[in-house]
Amino acid sequence: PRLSGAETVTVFAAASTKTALDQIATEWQQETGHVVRISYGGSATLARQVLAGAPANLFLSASTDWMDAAEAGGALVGGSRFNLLGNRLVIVAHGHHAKIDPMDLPDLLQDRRLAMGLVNAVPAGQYGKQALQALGLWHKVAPQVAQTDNVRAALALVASGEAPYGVVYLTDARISETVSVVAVFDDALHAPIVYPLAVVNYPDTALAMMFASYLRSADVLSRFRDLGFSAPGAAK
Amino acid sequence: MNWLGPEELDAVLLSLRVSFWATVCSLPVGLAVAFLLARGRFPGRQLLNSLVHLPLILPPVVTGYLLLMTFGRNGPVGRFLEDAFGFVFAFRWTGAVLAASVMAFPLMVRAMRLSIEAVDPKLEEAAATLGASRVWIFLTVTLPLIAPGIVAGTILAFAKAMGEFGATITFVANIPGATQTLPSAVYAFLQVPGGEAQATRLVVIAIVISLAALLTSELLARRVQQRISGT
Amino acid sequence: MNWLGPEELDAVLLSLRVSFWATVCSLPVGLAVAFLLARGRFPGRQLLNSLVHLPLILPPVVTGYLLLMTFGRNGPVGRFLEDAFGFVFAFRWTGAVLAASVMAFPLMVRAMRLSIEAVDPKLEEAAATLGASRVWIFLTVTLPLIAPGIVAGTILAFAKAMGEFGATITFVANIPGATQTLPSAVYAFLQVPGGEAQATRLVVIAIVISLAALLTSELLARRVQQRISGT
Amino acid sequence: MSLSVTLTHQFPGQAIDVHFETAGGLTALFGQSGAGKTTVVNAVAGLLQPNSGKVMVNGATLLDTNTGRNVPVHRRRIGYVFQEARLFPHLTVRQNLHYGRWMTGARDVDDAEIINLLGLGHLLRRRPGTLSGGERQRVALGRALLSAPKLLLMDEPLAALDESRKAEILPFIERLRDQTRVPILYVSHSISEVAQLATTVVALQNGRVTCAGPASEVMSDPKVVPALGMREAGAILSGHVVKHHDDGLSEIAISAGSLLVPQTIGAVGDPIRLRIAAGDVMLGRERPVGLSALNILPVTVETLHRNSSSESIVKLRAGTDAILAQISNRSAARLQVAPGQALYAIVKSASIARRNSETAIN
Amino acid sequence: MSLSVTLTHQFPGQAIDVHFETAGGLTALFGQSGAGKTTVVNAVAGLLQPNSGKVMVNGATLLDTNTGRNVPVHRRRIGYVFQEARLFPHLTVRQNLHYGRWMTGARDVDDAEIINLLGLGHLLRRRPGTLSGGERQRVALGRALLSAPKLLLMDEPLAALDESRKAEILPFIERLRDQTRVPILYVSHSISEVAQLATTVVALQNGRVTCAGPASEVMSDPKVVPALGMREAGAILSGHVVKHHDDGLSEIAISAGSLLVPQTIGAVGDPIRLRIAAGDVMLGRERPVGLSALNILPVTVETLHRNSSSESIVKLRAGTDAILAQISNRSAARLQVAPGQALYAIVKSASIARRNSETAIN
Ligand SMILES: Nc1ncnc2c1ncn2[C@@H]1O[C@H](COP(=O)(O)OP(=O)(O)OP(=O)(O)O)[C@@H](O)[C@H]1O
Ligand SMILES: Nc1ncnc2c1ncn2[C@@H]1O[C@H](COP(=O)(O)OP(=O)(O)OP(=O)(O)O)[C@@H](O)[C@H]1O
Ligand SMILES: [Mg+2]
Ligand SMILES: [Mg+2]
Repeated sequence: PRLSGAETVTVFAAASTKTALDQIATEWQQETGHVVRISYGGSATLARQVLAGAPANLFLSASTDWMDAAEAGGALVGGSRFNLLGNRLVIVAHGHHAKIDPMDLPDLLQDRRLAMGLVNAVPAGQYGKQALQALGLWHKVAPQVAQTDNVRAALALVASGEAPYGVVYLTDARISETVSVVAVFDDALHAPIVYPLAVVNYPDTALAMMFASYLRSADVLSRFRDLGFSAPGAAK
Repeated sequence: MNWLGPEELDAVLLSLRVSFWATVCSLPVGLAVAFLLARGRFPGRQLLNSLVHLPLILPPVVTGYLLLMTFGRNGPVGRFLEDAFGFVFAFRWTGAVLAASVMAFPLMVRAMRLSIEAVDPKLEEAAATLGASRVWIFLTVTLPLIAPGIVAGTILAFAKAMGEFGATITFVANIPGATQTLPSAVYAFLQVPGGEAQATRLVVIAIVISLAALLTSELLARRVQQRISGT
Repeated sequence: MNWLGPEELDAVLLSLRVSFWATVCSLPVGLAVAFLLARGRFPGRQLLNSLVHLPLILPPVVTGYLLLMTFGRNGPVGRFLEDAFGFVFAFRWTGAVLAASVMAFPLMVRAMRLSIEAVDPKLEEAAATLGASRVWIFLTVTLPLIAPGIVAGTILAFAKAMGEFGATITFVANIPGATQTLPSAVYAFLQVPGGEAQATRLVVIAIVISLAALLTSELLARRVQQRISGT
Repeated sequence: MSLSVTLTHQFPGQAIDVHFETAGGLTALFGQSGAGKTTVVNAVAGLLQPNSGKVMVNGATLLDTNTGRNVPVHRRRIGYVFQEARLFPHLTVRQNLHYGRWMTGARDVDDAEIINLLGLGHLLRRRPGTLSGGERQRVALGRALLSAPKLLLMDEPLAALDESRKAEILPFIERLRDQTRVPILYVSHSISEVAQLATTVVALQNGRVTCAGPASEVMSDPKVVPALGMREAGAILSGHVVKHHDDGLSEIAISAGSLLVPQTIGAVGDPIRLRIAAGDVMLGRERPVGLSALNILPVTVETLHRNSSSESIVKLRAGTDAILAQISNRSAARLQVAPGQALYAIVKSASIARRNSETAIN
Repeated sequence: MSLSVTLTHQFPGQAIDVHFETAGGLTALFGQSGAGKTTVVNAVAGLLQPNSGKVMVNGATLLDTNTGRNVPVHRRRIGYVFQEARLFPHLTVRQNLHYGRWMTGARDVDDAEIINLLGLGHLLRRRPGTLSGGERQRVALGRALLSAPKLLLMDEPLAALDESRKAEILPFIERLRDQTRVPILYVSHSISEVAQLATTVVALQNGRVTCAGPASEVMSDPKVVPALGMREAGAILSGHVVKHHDDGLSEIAISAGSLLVPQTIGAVGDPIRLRIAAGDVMLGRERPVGLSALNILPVTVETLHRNSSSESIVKLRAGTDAILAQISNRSAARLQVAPGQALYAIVKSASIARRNSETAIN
């Protein structure tokens, strides 16, 4: 329902936040009458677009690196950056599966595959690699890792049974029926998983500021938590 | 279509619009390039040929980035177009048209070129002896004879445009109602838990639309063929 | 090539291998399908036609998922192949070949089909009167006459295979040395800030290889054309 | 040796309904443009599936729409010289010529003779693309002949050739006709070709047979000639060589006596077919003297057929043979030509020569 | 009204080096298959760029490789009947016929006459794909004629047509030749066509001109005839119509007297060209009586040319005209033919009719 005087705010957001962000944006729209348009994509793509002058008012990244890059490129409104969300990294297995000890992973895998996001490029993959390194498992499992261009694709490999195990975000694993979460990595094993949010240096930042502060409100944050996200930097 | 949300409907309509314009706009250019490649003997012909094939060789994301770098607000061509004509590709549906056109271009050109190369030059000679200038020969002899190639190129381009994703999302992002095409919407659904059902629905719509176009083109091509071969 | 890391070299070599085999393996199938579509009058012809075009219409990720569902270890075809022949696509370079073949298939088939439709059936009739059976007619008359279409289809397939990314990574993931093709490597580099330089290097390699193949095909096609048109 | 064709076929706007049977040899299909000649030939070749029909060659059924029998084209062992050459553009002339041999495995055909006859020696490495029209037709002819066919179909095979080349090829076709058991279906617009070659003539008009029969009968039937659309009736006589004279003339015995013609091939005693065009025969009431014409035959008038307002065809009996003479109505009146009348037929040796098997045609 | 062609061109393995000039009218290109006829025509049309050459039509230079002038094909205003029909497969017959009109904007051509002449009326809605060979050639002919050309190029335009159709078309071409200023370059293998139509004959062999000149001279020169490869020499006589008799004969006055020929078109007084083939002329020492032949001309022997081991060509003077007679050597000896001798030439009226402008050819 577009009211007179209604304005539009455009958000460029990491694709993995879609379910949650869509719900929350809808609620805000109903409350305020303003319109939220959200363009979901990979963080790298979004950052580059923001840098190239995309009509984005807000940028929600799944990676601090790309938020850094956007900031360094002068695309963000100074001081508007804020770590909005966090997430947990888990090991999933195909079908109904008992919990495992991550340390047993190499034995459980044998010659089969461990699905992960690209370990040098996709945030979930990067965090996963850090965690496995911290556990001293990386050199054992590295040859077995099947990397995908996004976490959902990794999850799909497990869901289809192609790979018996995968490392994904908790938010992705939660509602899938064909996979079960068999282990949760300790937050300490990897750099904190954060989804930084910032207002983009694009004409009319006022509404963006308004939506940003809405997102940061305690109510909304708890809604995010209900949907599987954790608080940012909940880790030390 | 009450089982389609307004956003999804937007995506379907946008994809249709983008594919239509991508096909229509690249038709004359594709035809000209196909003609140059099939018949021209000029320096730089192989360069042009390579350029045309580039979007096929490159991962779509790369093509998307190159488009962003070139036709974006800050890109050389993009800035020129905006300054001179106020025309913007980046993050507009027109940009999606451009991305789809570029991606479909090699397919279209190749189909047309094959047809042009199959035209018997003796018929064109005959037209010349009857007083037809080059342009008229092209319009009255070559063009009708390559109709099968044009139909094939058109349908290939349309289908490709309906399915194009990587370059489009990279170049114009995925803004609902503005640049979110069907494949972009499918992508977004696939990125979240439980989105498969919605993605599937959209995929089915894409398939139905494209296959309808395909069947129409087949009918058209058959009729053209019949006209040429007799009766 | 000391400016290429071993992983990158692997990716280049793998991409070459995948593209080569994707092209070679889809050639006979593509030819057969093109022939059926061009000449066959059987029920289900339009179904086959639609099926062939599907990879063009679908976003590549979707194609990748469908391949995974069908040819994966637990997919119906994948399981059968493994049980019957011990043949596995999943996470193997052979899977990358399959993905590339499927994605390139519509392009290849269309080029060949256009050429087949342009063959004058009167020449095939002449061959029949001289005692050539259908198979011989195909081998000695049709096949040489559609050489331009075969060359075009081949180069399109090769180029597409070199650039294919979405379906491949979804189907067989990215395992360095096993399934990490050039586009996957490029994609990975593009996902990290500052990775553009390395990505560019790989893209240049992809372009050089594909254009070399393209130019070779052009030379080949020209020679074929000359043989047919005289001298 | 026989050929039997029955077929009906409906094109949009043109019905074809043809039946003829011949005892083999060379059957000439004759008729105006669009009469249906190529259609008939295509049906015999198997390239056209007629609505209904039956084709038999030497007792073998190639097609019978009643029984559903339909021998595939490539098993019919035909050599088809198409109206357009239809050469394979990607093969050299040599490869085109050898294509049939290659497909049927017939190795026993001597290609040197045919390549020589058709003057193709210097073209063997060329591809058809740049051949001249006549060269193309010669290659097409060679290709069909070299495929060792059991049935030859020739659709205006000599139309693009010059007279001297034709004159070389015609005797070859005659030999084929006489020495092999290969029936030949031959389409031509040239009366002289038909006259020289045909054993049987089938005339088509508008998709129907208007007249069919042995060549000697059809072409000497004055009532039939106009229907055939031929401007030149004529008689075909059979004889045998008696002597080759020193002055370049050959003496041929026919039933009515002997004829002098320019030197022919053929040994003494060999049978020979001669054609005397009605237009080349003069009639005289008395045996003329001091005339350059060497052949003067006593004849009896059988019939007089008024052909047009100015001309008549006179059918004459010479021994057991029939001879036709075309004369003006004024002469007919002046000579008081009437059935039973005894006259002399005067024919130049060159007029016969022009239509016999050695020097042919015009 | 003139046509001048000079060209040299080197094909791999075949050199073409041709020069001829004509005063217009119809120039017949004559020669064996592969002699270079189509090459010459293509160069005149502008479809072949010769290595060097010059082409002038009615004073206008179409091509001159020295000055670099080269009028584009579509500005040459030619009507080219190709050796193969080259019809536009996607257009109907009617559209094919009107293509030239459409391109050149020439609206003044009457298509009804030509469509009628060529018998194309029932084909107008068809597309070329299913036309018969002769139908295709007729459409090609019509298409060229209807483009209102300033130069007609015809490469064996009647090769696929039956005699009766040819007989209808030939007089039309004659009228074109005589009534318009359009020069015609005409390739044909048929002597009778050439004899009837040609103003000038250019004979090619192996890419070179072996003989060129006015048709009446070339075709009645007994020494040239064998070189032309023609099997039939003959004389072309000019005369005019004197009277049309009631019995279907027309009387034509020529320099040596009058000839009776079957009824011709043309009013009394009209000029007319007659051809008498050497093979149709008999010689007699005395004026024969009681003979069916109506034309008996007193002639004088000019030369005797031994043509072959059995035959001679006798060149005779009849009034101011030359007549050729082909007789056997035996007759020549028997009649003691020698230059200066007075003889009678005997010609059937039908023999003349067959080669004159009304009924034509075979
Ligand atoms: N592009 C070419 N390359 C080589 N030879 C050629 C080429 N074009 C023509 N020729 C040769 O030149 C000669 C003359 O060809 P042209 O077509 O002029 O013959 P033509 O007199 O028209 O013969 P026809 O009566 O058979 O049509 C032929 O021997 C032909 O093979
Ligand atoms: N597929 C078709 N559809 C309609 N009419 C056809 C078709 N094929 C042939 N015809 C017509 O049937 C008639 C006979 O054709 P055919 O080719 O047998 O003639 P033809 O006797 O060989 O003539 P020509 O001497 O001109 O080659 C022609 O009038 C032709 O137009
Ligand atoms: Mg025919
Ligand atoms: Mg020629």
